[in-house]
Amino acid sequence: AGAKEWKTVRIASEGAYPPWNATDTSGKLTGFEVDLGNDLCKRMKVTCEFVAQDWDGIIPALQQGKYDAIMSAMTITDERKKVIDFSVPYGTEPSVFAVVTGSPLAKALNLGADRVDLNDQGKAKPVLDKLAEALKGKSVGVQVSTIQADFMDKHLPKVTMRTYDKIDNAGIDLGSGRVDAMLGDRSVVEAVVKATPGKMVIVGPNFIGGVIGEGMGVGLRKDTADLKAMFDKAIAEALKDGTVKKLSTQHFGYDISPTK
Amino acid sequence: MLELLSFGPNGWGGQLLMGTAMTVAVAVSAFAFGILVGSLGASAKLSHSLALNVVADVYTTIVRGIPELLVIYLLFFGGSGVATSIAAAFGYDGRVDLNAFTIGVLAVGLISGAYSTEVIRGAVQSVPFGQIEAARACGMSRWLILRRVLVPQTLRFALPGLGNVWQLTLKDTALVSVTALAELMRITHLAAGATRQPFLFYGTAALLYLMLTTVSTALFNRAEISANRGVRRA
Amino acid sequence: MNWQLMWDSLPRMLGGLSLTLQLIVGSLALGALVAFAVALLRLSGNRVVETLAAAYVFVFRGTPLLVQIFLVYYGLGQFEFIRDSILWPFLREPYWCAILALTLNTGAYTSEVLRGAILSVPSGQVEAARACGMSRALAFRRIVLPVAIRQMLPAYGNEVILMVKATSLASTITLMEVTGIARRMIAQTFAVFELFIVAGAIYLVLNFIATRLIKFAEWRLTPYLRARA
Amino acid sequence: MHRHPPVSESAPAAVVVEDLHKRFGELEVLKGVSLTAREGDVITLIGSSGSGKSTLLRCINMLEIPDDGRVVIGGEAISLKKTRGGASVPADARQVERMRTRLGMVFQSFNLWTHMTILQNVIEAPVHVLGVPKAEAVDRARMLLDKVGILAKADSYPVQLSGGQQQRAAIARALAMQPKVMLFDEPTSALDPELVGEVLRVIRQLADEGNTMILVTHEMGFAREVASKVVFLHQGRIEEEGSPDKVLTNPDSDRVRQFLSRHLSGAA
Amino acid sequence: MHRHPPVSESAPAAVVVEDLHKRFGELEVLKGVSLTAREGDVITLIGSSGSGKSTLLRCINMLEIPDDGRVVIGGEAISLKKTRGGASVPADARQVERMRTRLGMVFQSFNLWTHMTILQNVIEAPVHVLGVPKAEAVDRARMLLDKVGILAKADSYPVQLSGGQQQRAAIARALAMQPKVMLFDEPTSALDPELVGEVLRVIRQLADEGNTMILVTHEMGFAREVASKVVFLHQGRIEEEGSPDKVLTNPDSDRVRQFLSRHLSGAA
Ligand SMILES: Nc1ncnc2c1ncn2[C@@H]1O[C@H](COP(=O)(O)OP(=O)(O)OP(=O)(O)O)[C@@H](O)[C@H]1O
Ligand SMILES: Nc1ncnc2c1ncn2[C@@H]1O[C@H](COP(=O)(O)OP(=O)(O)OP(=O)(O)O)[C@@H](O)[C@H]1O
Ligand SMILES: [Mg+2]
Ligand SMILES: [Mg+2]
Repeated sequence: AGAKEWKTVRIASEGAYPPWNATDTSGKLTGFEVDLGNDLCKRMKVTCEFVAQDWDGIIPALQQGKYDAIMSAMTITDERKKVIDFSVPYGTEPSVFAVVTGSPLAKALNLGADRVDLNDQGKAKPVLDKLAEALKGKSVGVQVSTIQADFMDKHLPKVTMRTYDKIDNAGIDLGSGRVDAMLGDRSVVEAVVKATPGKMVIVGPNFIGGVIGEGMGVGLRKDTADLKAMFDKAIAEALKDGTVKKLSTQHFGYDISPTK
Repeated sequence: MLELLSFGPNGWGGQLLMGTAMTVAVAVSAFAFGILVGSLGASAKLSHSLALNVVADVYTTIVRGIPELLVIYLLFFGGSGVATSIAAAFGYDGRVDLNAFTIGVLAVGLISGAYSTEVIRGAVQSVPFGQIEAARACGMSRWLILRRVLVPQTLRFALPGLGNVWQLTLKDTALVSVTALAELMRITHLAAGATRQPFLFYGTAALLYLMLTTVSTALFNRAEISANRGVRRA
Repeated sequence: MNWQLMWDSLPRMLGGLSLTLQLIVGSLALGALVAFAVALLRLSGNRVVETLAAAYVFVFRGTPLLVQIFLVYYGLGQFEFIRDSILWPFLREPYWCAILALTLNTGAYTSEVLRGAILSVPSGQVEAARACGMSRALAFRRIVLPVAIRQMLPAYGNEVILMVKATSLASTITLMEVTGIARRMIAQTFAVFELFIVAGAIYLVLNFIATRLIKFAEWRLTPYLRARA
Repeated sequence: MHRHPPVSESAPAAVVVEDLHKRFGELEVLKGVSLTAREGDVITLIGSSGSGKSTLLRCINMLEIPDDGRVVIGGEAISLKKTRGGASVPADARQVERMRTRLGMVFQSFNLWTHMTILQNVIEAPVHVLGVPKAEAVDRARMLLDKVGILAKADSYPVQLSGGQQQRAAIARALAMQPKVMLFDEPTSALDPELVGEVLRVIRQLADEGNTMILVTHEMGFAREVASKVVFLHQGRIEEEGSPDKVLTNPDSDRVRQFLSRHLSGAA
Repeated sequence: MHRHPPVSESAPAAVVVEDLHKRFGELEVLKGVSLTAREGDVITLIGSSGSGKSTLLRCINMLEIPDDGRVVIGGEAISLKKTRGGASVPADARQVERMRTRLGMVFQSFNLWTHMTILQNVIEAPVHVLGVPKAEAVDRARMLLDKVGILAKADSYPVQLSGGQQQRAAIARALAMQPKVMLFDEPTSALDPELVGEVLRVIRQLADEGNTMILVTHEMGFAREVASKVVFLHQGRIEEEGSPDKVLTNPDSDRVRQFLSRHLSGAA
């Protein structure tokens, strides 16, 4: 399809993953990705139309052509790349652990590194070994269908993983002692910790790279290379002129621009 | 905290109310559609045609046998395609996009219809045979017997079962949230996510569902009483 | 359609079958006991008891099962006194929470089905039993219940099928039964459609077996209906 | 007492049954029964329990489909066909329905519709099958209920009625269709002598108006009073038929004589 | 023909009914009925349809709870109490159950248990209420079914039986309990004269063995043959009672005379 054919682009978002995306009390989609999406569309000279879609069906419905793009805090991973295309990343977030304040794990998980890039195997290996040792016989809660679940599968296969529909539920179980730790996107884990003042803390390093992926990108059908090119270009511009930084500070309170 | 439930600009009250209305709309349409399908299904099952027996049996076995979510997904992902080809057969070219409401009603209606089929079949079989013979002896046609004797008497036996199917239908609409139709469950899900108050919102949703149940139970009880006129109970 | 993926996923999903079966059998068996007791309470003639039983049925029929599971699992765990009680070793486990929620749910539905069937037994049949000197209990056991159970079978068949599928909600409280495994695999492959179809087929087979069992029971128990034709 | 005059042999035939066979599984219940009822005839079927009386009546209006033989109503034969399975079925459902509007039936077990009041039971078929205006049907129904003495129960439901009251309601329901032929299965089994007299009067009046009646009864007195012809059924065959005086007083068959000898005379 | 001898006034009372009242809503169906049945008595209740005969029988074994009055079975009064709502209920359910094992009942509408075969119907109560060993109950049941002539139908279900066959099954079921008192609601309504004779024989034999029977019938011949006492019920009151000869041939009451005058004599 030729580039000039794109007049409107329909973008799907879950609308339930603040601050990335959310729904306001009038039912309208809001959040960082909606603001960014609108900005990108302006740069691409197309009209944007955001539609809500539940997370579980968000990829198949894209493939079905119910919309043209996904902006829903979707991390670019190799697995996902097998079924859809991604634009270059427009944001990134490390994954972090949280535990109950004062639990022995609070100390044990202090692995002496602030940030672990899983692509850098040499540096990551010893940290991951220490992590596996600390979590031996413990259980960790993650959200189903996420990169954190992949992280557990790949790096901590011996640790009991419990999967939840929503990361908030993992937080609840952490609070009631059914799991010993939780693992999730930093912004979301922070929100959970903040919602229960004093009861939980974020511990250990920020994990990036590897299964955690290169960051969040726009999900696209494989047959719309032209649209991907348009998004890539627009994102590059938005990163360059500081729009992403501005919007993310506004929504997250810090910069989530991809590091590369 | 209760401010979150208010109708003001920061409250989810308005959305919850609209979601409830949407839930009712989907449930009522789907239930009605389901009764229609169920009546056809039951008559197919009770007919002497082997082909109809088999068709109805396959329908109820499959639709009841697979998780509801799958039926909804099938229609969500396949429904438009089917509708498009049907439209094409009638000479319309172009893509027919079923909206989320239509998909929801069709999917939940098909599920509801499979359960109604069984309930109605059981009820028809409970009507004493003499009642139908008496109608035949008066020269009533099949259709008339159906309308004047069988349906009213069947209703009596079927109402409790249909009450159950209605409750089921009402709650199955919650699964339509995967198509992002703004019904009660989806709004609840969104509100809980946005505010990080799952208990408040899921509790509220439970109450709203209970409220719908209360109203509908009352209506069903009324219907049961009027259908049971003239029956001495053990 | 990725047939290879579907085929390959089958053995992994069947790994969850044992847990799914435990949930089905456990909650149906316990649920039947609850239903029986509740149906009797609802017909007991004692106003207080009847109201309590009706309230139980009302609440559990009136709210989505998902919400019930959620409240049993997350809700109960919120309370300090429950976490300190002797029940916690049970309630701590998602397995027992799932069984508890499923049992309470099916108990409410089944009791309604049973009650309706009991009420539809013709009064003449009961009078004949009473006239032979049968006590209420004996007439209930020998006449009312056998007739009612035959009459309720189609509706109960519905309930069994619903329970088979309802066990899939256990995956929301971290249990790795068939659906839990399916969702885990979807997370890895994004083949929602294919994997749901495989999982759906497993439930379909389970339900097929369940309906045939019920049909067989119906056929065995109602020779007097067959006799007519 | 007034006896029913024999109907002339030349009156047109209202119901003709030819060589009727009916089997339930292994059991052959009717083994070739032939019978003609002319207009104005009152035929009573007598015979011991299980001899096939109810089954014969039910075959006449096709509530049971005969395995063999013919039924002709008002000159029109009801056409049957065989299914591949070998069972008989009516060839034309419409035809059967049309026939049935001309055949009133009172069941041994009444079969009143439990979900309707007595009045509704009676007006149901006239209004919905014959298309009689409701008001007219109600008037006629009230008249009939009065005639059988249960007008006071018009708004009761069947369960609220005594056995005899139910039976009379069933008779009124059948009469409301103004059928040319009436089939009665023990129309007086639940009635006391007084009411039996009433029913007798009604039947006679109908016969005088040229209607035809076929009825099953166990009351020999009633049979004698009302019948223009008595038919004795034995093990699915007609053992003897003829005028009431002939069959009931001076039968040819030993079987009939034996049957009657056991009869308890009320006036003994 | 053998008539039933009047039972001596000194025989012990098996059933005593005192000033029984029963209301259905507005309608007072029994307006103070008193009745005594001594051991060996065969009392027949006659009266027009709706006069309260079935209701009286049903009150005796408490299937309907009387609003007022007393029922005494074998010297033991059934104690009733009033609920706060003003309705009567039995004070002791056990007592009522015990009474009922001594009271056999045959219903006007039979009420056979549809989910059991005829044989199962008959052995049900002996096995599960009286605790008779199954084999013994089956033997006795087969004997009874033979006696009423439907042994061949032992393994059939009620829907497969003709009216008369069902009625006989119901009689066998009641007899299987070997009750001291039998309540029959029109036990011969669906029976042909031959079978009526059979039932008559059974009833007489039971009476000779000292059992007590109260039965409702419409057949005056039957009433005359079987009864030691005839009771005529009219609009919820006893209009006349006495020996069959007295009540049926030479009644005091005009109402009874009128009732009987309509009776059709079979031997006319
Ligand atoms: N459950 C009921 N509710 C209201 N009225 C009733 C009920 N049962 C009986 N009746 C009324 O009580 C009266 C007496 O009924 P009952 O059955 O005792 O009459 P019966 O003497 O046995 O008559 P039949 O000879 O016709 O059987 C009738 O008028 C009947 O309509
Ligand atoms: N649906 C059925 N299935 C099997 N056998 C049946 C069925 N209906 C009737 N029969 C049998 O057919 C025979 C004749 O029955 P039918 O009802 O015609 O007798 P009847 O002459 O009316 O007797 P009654 O005077 O006792 O009413 C009986 O032996 C009965 O058991
Ligand atoms: Mg008969
Ligand atoms: Mg009566």
